[in-house]
Amino acid sequence: MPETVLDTFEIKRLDILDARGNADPALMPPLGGAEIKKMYEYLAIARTFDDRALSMQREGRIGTYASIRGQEASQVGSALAFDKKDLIFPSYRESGVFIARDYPLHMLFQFWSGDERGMKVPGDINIFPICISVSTHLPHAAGAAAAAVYKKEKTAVAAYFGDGATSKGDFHEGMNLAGVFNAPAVFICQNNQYAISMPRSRQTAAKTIAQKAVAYGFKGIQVDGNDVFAVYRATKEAVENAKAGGGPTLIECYTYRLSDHTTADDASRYRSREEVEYWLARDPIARLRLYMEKQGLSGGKYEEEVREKAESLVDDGIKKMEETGPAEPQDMFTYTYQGPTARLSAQIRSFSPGAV
Amino acid sequence: MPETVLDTFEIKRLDILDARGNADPALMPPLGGAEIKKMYEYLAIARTFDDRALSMQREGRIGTYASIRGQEASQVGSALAFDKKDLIFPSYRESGVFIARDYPLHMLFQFWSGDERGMKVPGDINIFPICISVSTHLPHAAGAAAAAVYKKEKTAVAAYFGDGATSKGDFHEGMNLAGVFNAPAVFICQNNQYAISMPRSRQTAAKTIAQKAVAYGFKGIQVDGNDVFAVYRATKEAVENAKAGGGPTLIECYTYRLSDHTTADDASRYRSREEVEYWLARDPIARLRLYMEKQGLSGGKYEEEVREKAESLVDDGIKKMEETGPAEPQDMFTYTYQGPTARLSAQIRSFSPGAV
Amino acid sequence: MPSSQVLPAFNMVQALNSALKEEMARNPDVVVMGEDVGRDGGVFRVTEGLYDAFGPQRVIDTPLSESGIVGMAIGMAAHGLVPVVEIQFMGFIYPAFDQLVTNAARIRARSRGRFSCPIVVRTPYGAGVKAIELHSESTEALFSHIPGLKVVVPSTPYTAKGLLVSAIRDPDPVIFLEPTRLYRMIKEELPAEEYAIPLGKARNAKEGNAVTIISWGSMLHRALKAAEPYDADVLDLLTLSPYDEGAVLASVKKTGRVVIVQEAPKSCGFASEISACIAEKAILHLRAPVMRVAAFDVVLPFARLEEYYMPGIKNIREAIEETLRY
Amino acid sequence: MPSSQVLPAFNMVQALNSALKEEMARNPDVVVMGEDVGRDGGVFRVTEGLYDAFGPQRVIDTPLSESGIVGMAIGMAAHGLVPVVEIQFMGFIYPAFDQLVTNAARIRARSRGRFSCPIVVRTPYGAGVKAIELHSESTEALFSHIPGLKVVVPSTPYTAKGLLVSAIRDPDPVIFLEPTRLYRMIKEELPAEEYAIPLGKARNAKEGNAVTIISWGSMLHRALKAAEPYDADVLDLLTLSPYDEGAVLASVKKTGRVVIVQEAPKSCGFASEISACIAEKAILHLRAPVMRVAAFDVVLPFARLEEYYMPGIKNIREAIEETLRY
Ligand SMILES: Cc1ncc(C[n+]2csc(CCOP(=O)(O)OP(=O)(O)O)c2C)c(N)n1
Ligand SMILES: Cc1ncc(C[n+]2csc(CCOP(=O)(O)OP(=O)(O)O)c2C)c(N)n1
Ligand SMILES: [Mg+2]
Ligand SMILES: [Mg+2]
Repeated sequence: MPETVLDTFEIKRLDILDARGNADPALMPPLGGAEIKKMYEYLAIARTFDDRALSMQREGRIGTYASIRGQEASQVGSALAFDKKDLIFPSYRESGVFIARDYPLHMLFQFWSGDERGMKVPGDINIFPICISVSTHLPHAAGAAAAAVYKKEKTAVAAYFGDGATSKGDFHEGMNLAGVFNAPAVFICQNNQYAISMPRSRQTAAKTIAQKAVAYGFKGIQVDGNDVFAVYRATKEAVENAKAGGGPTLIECYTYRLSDHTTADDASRYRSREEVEYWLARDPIARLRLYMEKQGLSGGKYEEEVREKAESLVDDGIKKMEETGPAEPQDMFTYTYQGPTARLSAQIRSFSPGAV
Repeated sequence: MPETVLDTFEIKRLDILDARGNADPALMPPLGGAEIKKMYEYLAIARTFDDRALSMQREGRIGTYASIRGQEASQVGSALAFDKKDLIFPSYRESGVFIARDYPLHMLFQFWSGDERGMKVPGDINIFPICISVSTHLPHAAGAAAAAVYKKEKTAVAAYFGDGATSKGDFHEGMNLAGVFNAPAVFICQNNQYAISMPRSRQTAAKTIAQKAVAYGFKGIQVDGNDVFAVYRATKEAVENAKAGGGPTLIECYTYRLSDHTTADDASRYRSREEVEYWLARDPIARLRLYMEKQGLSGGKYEEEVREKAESLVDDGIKKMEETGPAEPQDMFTYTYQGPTARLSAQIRSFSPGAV
Repeated sequence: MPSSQVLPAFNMVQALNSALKEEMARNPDVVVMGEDVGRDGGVFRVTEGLYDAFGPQRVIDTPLSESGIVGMAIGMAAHGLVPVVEIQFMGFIYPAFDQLVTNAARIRARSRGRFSCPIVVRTPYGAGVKAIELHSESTEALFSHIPGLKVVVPSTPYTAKGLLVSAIRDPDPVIFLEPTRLYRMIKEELPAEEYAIPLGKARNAKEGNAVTIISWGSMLHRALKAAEPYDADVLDLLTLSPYDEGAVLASVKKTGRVVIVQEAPKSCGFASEISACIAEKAILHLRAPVMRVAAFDVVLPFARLEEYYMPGIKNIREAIEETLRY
Repeated sequence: MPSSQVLPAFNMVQALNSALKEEMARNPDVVVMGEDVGRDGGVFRVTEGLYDAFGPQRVIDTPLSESGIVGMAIGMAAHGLVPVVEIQFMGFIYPAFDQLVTNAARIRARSRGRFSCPIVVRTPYGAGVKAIELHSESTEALFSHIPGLKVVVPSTPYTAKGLLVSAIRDPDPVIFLEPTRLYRMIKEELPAEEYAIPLGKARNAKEGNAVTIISWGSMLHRALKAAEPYDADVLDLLTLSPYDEGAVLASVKKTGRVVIVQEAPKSCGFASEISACIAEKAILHLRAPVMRVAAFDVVLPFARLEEYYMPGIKNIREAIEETLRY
């Protein structure tokens, strides 16, 4: 009775679009020109939104903001692989996902300006409000996915989170539960190489995030997160597999956070200029642009039109946010419970907004 | 750029001693006859202790008790692979580990009779008090192991836990942290196939517990937990590796809980007689006995002597526990803080044990 | 008990079981989930028979994963279900504390009402059953401090059933604490027909005029016993959050003397809130100090000393006598 | 400030930093750990410079793992170290709640003194900095209810340093809550020499005879401001568990009127405990209701409404006026 091998596991990585804009035809997902253009436009809006949010923060017009620069392909590429009725559980660094779901931009700005009305998710958009406490939304995704099965819907559920999030107990419990219940959940890790100042290598001794799926008995895969086609393809497969009863998938989008952690952070304290430059050269949007040029998808004024459209959308969002003004102070009483309790009613009566 | 393989993982299983008492000589750890006899004696004490604890509970002489029947080899075999100065973090189902560390038996009985003095661990025994809240001691083990490195000691640290425990966030966080800090920790899962009524297959979709180590970037191995040599060998290797700076190991002892979960449980509600009989035929102690007979290690009155010694030790433990009587009620004030706070001092003054 | 038709006497376990069974029958979105709640029927058998009646889709045996279980329930609730979670003992609710405080309590506010969290988290609660460590917690005060959660503690089979029905129907998350010591202590006939006891209303368990005794859960019964020789008004709070301030103040205004009995350690316990409410709103009616009878501020001892730790009838009587001396 | 020799003025961040630096220099077993505490110096820079001074073995950058971090600290403490853990914001202490309540608070009792848990868990605490969700928690009451834990809240650079020194030297687990709003609000000269402020002692922040105002942390400063026009005795509790009952009762006996100011929601907050203590032990000295000024029992709103949620100076003055009317 020697040592026997019980099982073996392979962790794969998917790359489709290279830095020069060439896509592997064997792996290229079946996207038409219009779809690719749509993708590109969302990427452009995401980038524009992000840029403007950063400058708005500097001007004191919104509060602390978490930039997605560099992660746009990971977010837009994956979000577009879901159907409208699929439910997404985002973290705080998912502006690109919200944008790809046509979330009203003024509400995103509202959120980042400290106004919870920005997360009063419109009824026709299936996204949960932003989860600030890292990883706590992964079990929610497992639960919503299990509920979809219970209700016999063909719905997939997504959870988005970072590399740092994988160290938390709730990552583990959420993934494990999704595995046990064979829930139609897709776990999308934005491995942007940092959790604030902590590099990925100090977050876990595992060499990849993807291999963590082995612990839960389902598939894990790493994709080039700056390659919108690879992200889209891997997510699409995971969504289809989930809806076909094949259970969850963990997707590690290998990408990079080009900005500071948030506007309250200074990344130069903990990482080198060279490292950032290495990744700047791998910009996910530039790469798609190259591809589109080569494919003749972006001739004439296309570039300019896209930029203008993105800017006007974002401008409108800002304008609408700033016109809206703050919520009524009494608003804070309205949503603690469905109806105010007797105790709360008495407190409401005693409230005079002129306080402080 | 096709799909590439980033890494592959193999999960192995170690078996040395078969059910007929034959050991694989190539894998047999270098144990002398005296050591094997010592092992056997601990197993016998563990079994005797367990039997008596179960009957004591039925007689109302102790409270709820968690039997280790069937898991003795997993516990004794692994515990004996540690040095005395190595620190062990047990769960509630580790009587065999306590016994292999020469823990005073009367204190174990005290513990199970609802007297915390049973966990006033003697100064020369390096074991933490029993952890009731499943998995919460795994981060402790990671921390103690990291502290041993900090103090430049050659100490290994063990954590014992069940298959159910692997679903908890603290399993994940403890394992991940141990990996990141390359801590000299050995994680010993007693996979006894059940967490109360939940079979292992419903605890996680992973086919083995051992493969969960992949998520943390260190080695995981499954061993036949009813094979004391395999358990011992795998643990010894893990301990030596840890002390040599090789980091943590996860060991899955594949075994079976022959009794109910605790004396408050009725396992017949959720598992079949046949299943239990299958495992009864794989009794870990009988298997070692066969081996020793074949090797001429247990001739003459040996069996009887071992049994008598075990019984007299256990009898002494019971006697001593019952003679000791309950603690002073005032005792409950002594250990909340190192010294009583002013507030607590006032409460102590107001205390009259004649209450109720 | 506002009923003429009655069933055979139920203990609290059976009463809870029948509430679950009936609500599951009424509403297909109600699911029960937790460790060993399915085939095994729960360690205290509260979910017994539900697995056979409703199947594994609705009576869900989960892995050992308290945070994950509550987290899943939150997600299920967001997707239209009404999960009733069992946490095996209150000592094991702490791993789920984060989910409860960070998410369950705030989903409605966070999403401005787009999503809500109609879950119930049931758990055996309190000491007095000679269990091992962490099986005897009574930390109701922690949950009662969290806006967005409700906290309910029944004291009898009748209240257990009626309150659990309301908790399940409540649109917000409810922590439902079941006094372990009472599970099989009292039997009561229950109405045959459907009934619900509204959350947020206290119950007068004994009427009197000389002193108000306020308690909940298992201590209510000690309080009642202690109160026997006195002309005491005994209030059973039933809901701790939001508690019935009106009933508390009305009784205090009537008697002018108050003893609050809680099983938990004294400092920052729920009794402190009641006392503070009285000190704020009814002080002119007081004729004596507001007494709290509570456990000591010590780590809960194991079984052999637990009776010394918990308030006894003698302690309660001493406190009553003390207030009557003024 | 009992010192002649002084250093340049410190804000609270710098005061805490110097306490850490000095205790680390004095005792090689003291280690600092948490998310981003090393190279980055902590998100509020409280641990700035420690990594360079003491190296990565003693200033330990950890993964994002609050339960694991506190759990590791417990194990390190059991093995002879004195870990000072930073939790990035109080809203992220809840994942570690289980470790704190289940283990840190009970290791000494569980092992009857064989093992102990001399850890400090520091965390920024409270609202008023216009942060995003979960960055403004003030749930001190939860920890103050747990026997085995101590809870400390400094209110100035001087008290921050002296209390942190004592917390690190304390043989039991201490939750050390640092009012975020005060981190850079006040500057103070600190003694050049070593000093420690004993835990469990309140500080008289203003002497007076007409009314007692009790507060802690960031609200202390609002209380002081509100108290200006009055002959108020203002108590800064500093330690919430175990709190200085003697100082509270002495002041109340002097003034007969009390206002307690807390930032947290009212129900079951720490103010309730103080009020209950007074209602139990000093009621005969009271000439007015015991007033609590606290936040509403609502989910903490986001930045744009947070000032409406927290007690303001106007609210405190109204409460003072109310007590003075009696
Ligand atoms: C439970 C919890 N702990 C700490 C924080 C503070 N914090 C916010 S973001 C962050 C790092 C997260 O890293 P990662 O998961 O990689 O996501 P990223 O920010 O890189 O997108 C930390 C520590 C938090 N939000 N939640
Ligand atoms: C955190 C926590 N949740 C629930 C329990 C109740 N409980 C005690 S043992 C047990 C099952 C544990 O199963 P496993 O980890 O396989 O260990 P085994 O009992 O089989 O040795 C449960 C659910 C507990 N002790 N701790
Ligand atoms: Mg990251
Ligand atoms: Mg098991």
